[in-house]
Formats: sequence, C-alpha cells, structure tokens
Amino acid sequence: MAPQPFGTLKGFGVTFRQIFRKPITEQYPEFKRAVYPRFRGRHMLHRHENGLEKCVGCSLCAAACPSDCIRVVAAENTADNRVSAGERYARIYEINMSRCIFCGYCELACPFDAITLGNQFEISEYSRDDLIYTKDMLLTEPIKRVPVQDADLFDTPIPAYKTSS
Amino acid sequence: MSVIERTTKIYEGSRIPSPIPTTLQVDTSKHALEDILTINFGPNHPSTHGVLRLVVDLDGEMVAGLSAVIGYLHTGFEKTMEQKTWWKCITYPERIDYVSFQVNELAFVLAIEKLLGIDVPRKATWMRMCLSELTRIHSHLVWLGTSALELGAISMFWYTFDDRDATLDLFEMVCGTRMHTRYFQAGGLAEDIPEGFYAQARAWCKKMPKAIDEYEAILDRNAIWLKRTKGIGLLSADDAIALGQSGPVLRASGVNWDLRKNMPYLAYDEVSFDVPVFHEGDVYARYRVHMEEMRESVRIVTQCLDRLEEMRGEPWIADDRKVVLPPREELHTSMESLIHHFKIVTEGYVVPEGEVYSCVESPRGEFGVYVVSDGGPKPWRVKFRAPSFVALQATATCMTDAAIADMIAVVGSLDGVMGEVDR
Amino acid sequence: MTAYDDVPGLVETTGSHGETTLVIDSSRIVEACTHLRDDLGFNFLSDVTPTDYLGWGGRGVSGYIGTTAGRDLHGPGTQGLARVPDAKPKRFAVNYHALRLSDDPVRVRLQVWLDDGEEVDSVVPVWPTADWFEREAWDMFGIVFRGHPNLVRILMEDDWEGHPLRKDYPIGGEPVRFSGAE
Amino acid sequence: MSLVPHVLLSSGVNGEPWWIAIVKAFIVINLVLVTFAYLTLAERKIMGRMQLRYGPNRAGPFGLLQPIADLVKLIRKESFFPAAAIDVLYIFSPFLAAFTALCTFSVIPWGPGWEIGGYQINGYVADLPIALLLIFAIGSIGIYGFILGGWSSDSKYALLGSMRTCAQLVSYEVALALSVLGVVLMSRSLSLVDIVAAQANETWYVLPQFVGFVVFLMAGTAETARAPFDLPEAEQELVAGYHTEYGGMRFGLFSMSEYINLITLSALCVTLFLGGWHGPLFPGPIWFLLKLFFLLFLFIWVRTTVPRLRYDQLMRFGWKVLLPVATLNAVVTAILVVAL
Repeated sequence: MAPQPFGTLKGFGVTFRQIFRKPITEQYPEFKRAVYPRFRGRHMLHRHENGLEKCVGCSLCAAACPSDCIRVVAAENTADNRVSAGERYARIYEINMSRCIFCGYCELACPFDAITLGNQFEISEYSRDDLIYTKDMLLTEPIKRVPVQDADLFDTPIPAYKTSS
Repeated sequence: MSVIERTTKIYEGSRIPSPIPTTLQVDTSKHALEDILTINFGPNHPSTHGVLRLVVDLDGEMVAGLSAVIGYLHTGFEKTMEQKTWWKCITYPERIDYVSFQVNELAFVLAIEKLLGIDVPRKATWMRMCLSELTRIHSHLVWLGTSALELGAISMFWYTFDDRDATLDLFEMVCGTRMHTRYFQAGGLAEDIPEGFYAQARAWCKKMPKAIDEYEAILDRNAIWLKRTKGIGLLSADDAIALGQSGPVLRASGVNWDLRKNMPYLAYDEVSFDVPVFHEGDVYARYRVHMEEMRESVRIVTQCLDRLEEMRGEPWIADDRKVVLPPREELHTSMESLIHHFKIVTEGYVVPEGEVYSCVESPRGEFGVYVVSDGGPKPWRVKFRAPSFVALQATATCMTDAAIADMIAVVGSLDGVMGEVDR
Repeated sequence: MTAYDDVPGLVETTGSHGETTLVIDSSRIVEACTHLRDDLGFNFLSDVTPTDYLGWGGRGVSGYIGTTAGRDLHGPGTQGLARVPDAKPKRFAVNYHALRLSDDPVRVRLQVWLDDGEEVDSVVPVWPTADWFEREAWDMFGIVFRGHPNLVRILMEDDWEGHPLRKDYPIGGEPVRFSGAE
Repeated sequence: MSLVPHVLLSSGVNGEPWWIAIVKAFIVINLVLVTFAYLTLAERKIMGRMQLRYGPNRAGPFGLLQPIADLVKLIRKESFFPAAAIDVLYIFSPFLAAFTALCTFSVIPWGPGWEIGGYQINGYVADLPIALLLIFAIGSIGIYGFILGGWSSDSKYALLGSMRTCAQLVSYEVALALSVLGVVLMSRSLSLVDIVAAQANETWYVLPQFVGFVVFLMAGTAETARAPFDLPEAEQELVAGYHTEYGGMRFGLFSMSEYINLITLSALCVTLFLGGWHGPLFPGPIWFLLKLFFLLFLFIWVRTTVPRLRYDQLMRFGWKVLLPVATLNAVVTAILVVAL
C-alpha cells in the first residue's frame, strides 16, 4: 500500500487535541480516588457494640486462605477474661500481608463477620516484618482513610458481609 | 470454519524451520560466521513483555538466528494447585495470565462444573460472558498500548491505559478487585451484580467505540505504522495451524476459527457477533484483528447487558449446598447451613473422579484446562494449555528476513504474556 | 465411536463428560497420530499433557453428593470414603488433545500409558507444535520422547535436578513468616 | 593578543571589540544551556499534556525546578564505567559531544545588534564568511563523540547503537547539506548574517525554498536522532543505544549535546528559512525565540505521534527520497537563480 501522508496527519490532529483535554492523572497523595464499596483492601477485625470481639478463634479464615497467610491461636474465654462473645477467642491473630492475595476468602469464610477486607489500600511498608499484622493492628481503626463510592448505588441488593450482620 | 482463500500469496509451502521447529538457526551459506553477533534480548529488556529471553544472532541489523528461552517466570502454579482444594484453586488461574484474568478463571471454573455436572443459573452465564468480553477488551488494550509503544508510538500507551482503567473500574465495582477477582465460582458467581453496574457499563459501551476510532486515527493510516507492520512476521494459514496457533494470530493468517463461534460455550450461540478474519498473516493483520475484536466485544457486552437487565432479581449461583457456600443470612439461623459452610471451607467440596479438558477463547487464543480429579477435594492434576506458550513457538517461523526492529514488532504481535508462558 | 476403529494401536475408547478418549498402544502413537491427522482431519494439536498417577487410589475418596443426577454416598456411614478411584494401568499417562479444525470441529484425547523410564515416540513430525509441549513434559515429568529434535529443559534451569511435577517430588518447606509470638 | 584567534579579532564587521565577543559567547552558552534545561522540561510537559497527563509538576511551581533536580540527581550519581571499556575514549566522548554541540551556536545571528555605552554589540557571537560550513563541519566532529562512546563502552547494544548513529548521521548529513544549497544559492552567501539580511530584503526563504525547508526538517530530525528517526537510541530495540553503559553526568552530557544539537538545528532552520530574527513589532531576539520555540514544539509533537522507522527504511528514505529531492531542489534553484 502506498504511504498515506494525509492519514498520517490525522494522527497529529488526535495528539494535538489531547492538549485541551483534562489530564487523567490523579494527583495521588493529595487526591484519593474513591474505591467502590466492594473493594477489598486491608483487613479489619471487628468488635460487637459492647466491646467484645466478634472473632471466636475458629480458624476458618486460616483454613480458607489460599496463600496460608493467616495464623490463629485460640484460647478459652474465662469469667474474668472475656474477650469475645463466644466460648473461645483468638489469642493470636496474625496476617502476613506480604503473602495476602486479597481474594477475600477469609471474609467469605468467617461465619461471624469478624474479619472483613476494608477499603484501605495504602499498606506499603519498608520492611517485611512490618507487614505482619497482629491482632491489635487489625482491631484498631486504620489511620489512613480512603473515600468510598456511594454504597447504595453499587452494592448488592442483599448486603453481604461488608455490612455488619 | 474454513481457510479463507488468500487474495495474495503469503509464501509457498511451509517455512517451519527444520529440524528444530522453534529455533531459527544461522544459515551458514548465507551469512559469514565471523560477522554474526550474538545478543541476548532479555530477560531484562524494555520490550520483552516481562522476562522473555531471545538469543538472537545478528548479521548487521538482520536477524540470522533466533531461539526463545523461557522459564524465567516459572512459579509452579500447576504443582501448587495440586495441594489446594478446588475452591482455593479458583484464585490461581487468573494469576497465570494476569492480563486476561477473568477468562482463565472461567476456563477453570467450567472444568470444575463439567466434572460436577452442576447447573449454572442463566444470570451467571450471561454475566460470565459479559466479564469475559470486558477482559478481552482489557487485554487487547494492554496489547495495543504496549505494541505501539514498542514500535515507537509512545502516546498510544496512555490513551489505551486510560480506557483500560475505565474497564477495570467495572471489575472493581462488581468483583471487589481490579484484577484477579475470583468472581466466578463453581456454580455461578460469587456475588450478585451491583445495581450501579448496568448504567456505568452502558456508558462505557458508548465511549469505547469512539476510543477505538481514535486509536485507528493515530495508527491505521499512519505511513510509518503501515511500513513497520505490513508484510512483517508472515505466517501462512498452514503453518499457523501446524504450529498450533490460536486466537488473533490464527485469524490474522486467514483461518476463520473462533471457539466462541465454532464450539460455543456459555451462551455465545445466542449473541450476534462477527469473527474478524484477515488473510495477510502479518503484524498489520494481527493488529486489525485485535481492533475489530474489540469492537465485536463491545457488541457482545451490550447484548449481555440487555439480557442481564431482564434478569434482575434472579439467582446468580446454583442452589447446591454441597458445592456452593450457603447464603450468608442462613449462617446464623440454620445449623445445617453452618455445617455445610464449615465443610466446604475446611475440606472443600469433592469433585467426582474423571478427567476433562475445558477450553475457552481467551484474548490470546485457546486457553485450555486439563483437569484430573480422583474424587477428592483437591485436583489430582491441573494443566493449562497456554496460548502464549504456543504463540512463542512461532517466533522463529515468523522471523525470516527480519531486522531487529521487526523482531520487536513480531514478538509484540504474537502477544505473549510471560506469566502464562511459564506458569 | 466407529470413526476411531481404524486408528492404529487403539486399545480402548472411553468417553465421559462429552469427551472421547482413545487409549493408544505407546509404541504406535506416531502411527495413530498420523492416521488421525491425515485420514480423520485432526490437523490441530491443542495440548500434550502428561499426568503422574503415582499414589492414585491410595486413599478412599468420597463420591460427589447432590448432583442433579442423584446421590452417590457409597454406602451410608462411611463418610463416603468407601470407594477408591479406578485403578490406572501404569504410572504416567500422556494425553494428546487433538482438534479437528474444520466446519464440524471435534476434539479427541489420545492417551498413552507409560511406566517410569519408559519412552514414547515424539509426535513433532506429525504436529510441529508438540515441540515445546514435549519439552515441557520432559522437564516436568521426565518422560523421554524418542526422536524429539531438541529434548532439553524448557521451564527449569538446565542443571535442575528432578522433575517437579512428579508426585514424588518433594514440595517446598518454606515456612510462612509470622511474628513468632506464642 | 596573539593568543586570541584571528577569527575573534576580525569578528565584527562593524568593529566590535574582541572581548565583547567573549563575554557574549559566555552569555550565549549559558543561555543555550538554560534553554536546553527548560527544553527538557517543556518536552516532558508538552508530551505529558498530549498523553493526558501533567508531566513533572512536583519540583517547584509547575515543576519549574525539575531541570535543576535532574541535574542534582545526575551529578550525585556514581560515575562508574564498565571494566572492559576503553576508559580514555569512554570518558572523553561525552565531552567531545557536548563541546561541539555548544560550539556551533556561535555563528547563529539572533538580533540586529545594538550600541550600548559607545560599544557596538552585534547580534551574534561571530560572523564568518563560511558560517554554514562551520556548523556542518563541527557537527560532523560531534558525531565522533556518539560513535566512540558507543564503541568504547564495550556493550553489544551500545555498539549497535553507534553503528546506527554512524550510518544515519553520515547519510542524513548529505541530504541536510544539499537541502540548504538552495538558500545559499539564493542569498549568494555562506554567512548566516548575510542570509538573514537577504531574507529581510526579499522574502522568507521558506516560501521559495519550501521543498528545501521540508527536507531540512526531516534530515534535521534524523541528524538529531529524534523520533521517528531515533534509531540510534531506540529504547525498545537497543535499550538506550550508544549511551546504554553511561550513567550520571556522563549520560547527562550526551543527553545535553543531543538537545543542544536540536536547539542549534532549529535555530539554523529559523535563520535559513524563517527569516532569522526579523519580524514586526517585537525586537529581534524575541522573534528569534518565538520561531525557535515553534520549531521545537513541532519536534516534540512529532515525537508524540509517530512510530519509529526501521533501519533499512530509514536508510532508503535518506538516500532514495531525501537526497534526490534535495538535489533536484538545488539544481532547480540554481537554474532559476541563474535564469532570473
């Protein structure tokens, strides 16, 4: 095929037009794009309203994890040390976030909605040891917050595990 | 399917180099051996799609010999999957070809369902189709951006990735992650479709054809682009079939073969779309096939949306308590559901003994999964038939009379994703 | 099924899940493939897949419960573990997934059974695409394909020891890193 | 006095003292360096906007301190060199490239000249009767920097890069020189000052010499190894071409010389075809800069849009298209000039 000089010029027009369009870049650290309600980010452990932990240490999340990144060691609740609402509680609950693939199977598996994957995605650290999240870290509200899209519009008609049960 | 008559002859007979089909050896009668410069292209090189290593014998600028060395991204997916339950395995296939994640997942889920003999609700089927086509467009956009970048058209990369982001937004809304979604589960979908999906997907469907027009405005008539892609990396229909090529590479060589059309799965026989076929067998034809396929995929997505909107409120996953996790709200009320939940999560569901080969048309061609089950909760053997793995076999055959720059164009047009090649 | 009766070296024809499997005598695989390609039109080789059946049937497995076809509990009270899967003739199976790339597409699986150390003829002369597949099979399972033009490792390093996808290949002992708190 | 070259002593046709020329040379060099620094920023900004992004905007307001940040980064980098490199040549080549690039700007006229404090200050550093030839001559020496740099760093990619540079620059030099022949014929001078003056009297040479102008731009793009002729450093093929093995400020010098060559070439194009510093309303240097920036924008725009040519296509284009067209243009101009 013969070269088409005018066809080539058409491309110049396209690139030139883009100058007047708004760039798609998002100025990240200042501006954070709102994630959708189903977004699976950093894990969170939850408490009941009375302060007791929802996690009963059943290890179902650890069993469900395809990358084996959850470790749960359970202990019995006693009368003077009641941590969770069930018979047992998670004495040690750790997630190795450098292994986690954010599949969300742990929140699917958890029968008590004790663990969910939150919306926070800023979880990079300088050291691998810092990426091993302990129970205390997972129970406290994350410091970094990201905006979330309107949940009414985007979530399922039947609210699944994202909202508390 | 038929091999379309070629209007122009590509080349006579077969060019598959002999005796070793997949390496091109220096023809000592043509090239003086002391002039040959052997260069390693890769595994770390700007345009090797990750970690492909090409050992190239150069005679000046011309490629005299070539062999592809792979395995730098071998992570043993198939071995790992033998250690996991079927349920957990679903998270693996999508990480193999990280660009066409959803289609790979579909192939594996279809294999499980074939063994289980489970009935999938129609809503799940149509949503699977919808997401597969979105994945195809996503993959083609990545391909277009990177391939154009490799030929020096740098701006394409940003334009395509803009639209790719819009596509991934849809995935994030529905599946929770932008890639690697594990949204397809044996029996249907993991969750219902969010209400906001329809409107946003429709807006996307409106925008996409215009975006494709814009890409074509930059590339399609560009004299340099035509010069760089036409007549480069020729592969005849016979050679393409003999080398097991599939997908866009095969269709660019004039073979009208598309699994969606010829061996329909899901509900592809209920939607109308065309299979673009080009007969030139060169890089330009492969580019054209990719562009046309994106248009057709938008058509399919639109039809899927029409059907899905009629299916609002229908179940999205089979009601099979031995395979599917029980509904969330039953966990607190029904003991039986809780037991099933525990059994599926800890032991995994069992899949009847047997072996199946299930294949889908991935953006790169025939993506097949061969699965053997011994009747236990874990697969006995999983093997992926990766189209990029096969496509890379054709590098040497395409690379006759090619310069270095052509080599980059050809390897780009074969669209290898190294994660899939090495698995 | 009659279409495949003339395939050289055909041992048996089985079918399940809508797929046809032809078990072929391992010494006549090239003949069978050539027949399939030239006489039956199977011009496209999708895949070459070996499977290691070492330890197959070593433990009871449960049948699948709750299909639309009915229930199969293998006897109540056994947890469904009364049955073992059907025994396999030899350790390795090599499956060739051939496809007739035509207007009436058909898939067929050729299956060859091999013992450890047994060799099989390469089908590269029949379908050139088998080249890398057979190299991969050698790399991962140690199955030797006689007459292959370049049977070297493809995914693993050249000096790798062992064949990783064999069932007796030890799998990694890299522990997952946790804080170590007790 | 005898240490100062004769060129400088006789520099002013209007009798400008030689030391003014030296001060001016110093100022011009620094101005060129600043232009280079902000050209890199402008290129990234313009390319960014064409690619739907902002370009650098973190260092300083609107990213204006980005060139300085780049400089600091380059200087602070370890200046290693490969063990197998021929070290003298390896270290010498970036300097050669940068020096020659800076040299050529001296003969470009950028203003009418002024009289300040009784001293005549000309709008150029030097006016040579052979200024045009000097530019080409020095430019040809500069190519050695690229070739030697690639060859001496003992890397196959760098070697391929310098092979390409060698062939490409030598080929396009021919077309480039022939394309300006028409201008020389029309103005009957090789001095750039005379050429500008001739354009002020008649018309800008871009109109009668449009073919020459187009050929000059294309050959010039190739000469400065810009897209679509950026084969010597085709990133997707040769990683970085001849400066693959260079790092730190040595790489910076190569990069600088490329950009300065581009500036010089655009300035030359302005001088030869676009009437130099002449223009209504504004003073000369402003017009000169405006025209320069227009051309630089053109180069950036081209780089954003088109893919890269292949090596043999590049050679074919140079020898089979540009060279005959340039020759024909020169011949036709010669006939017309003689006939009219």
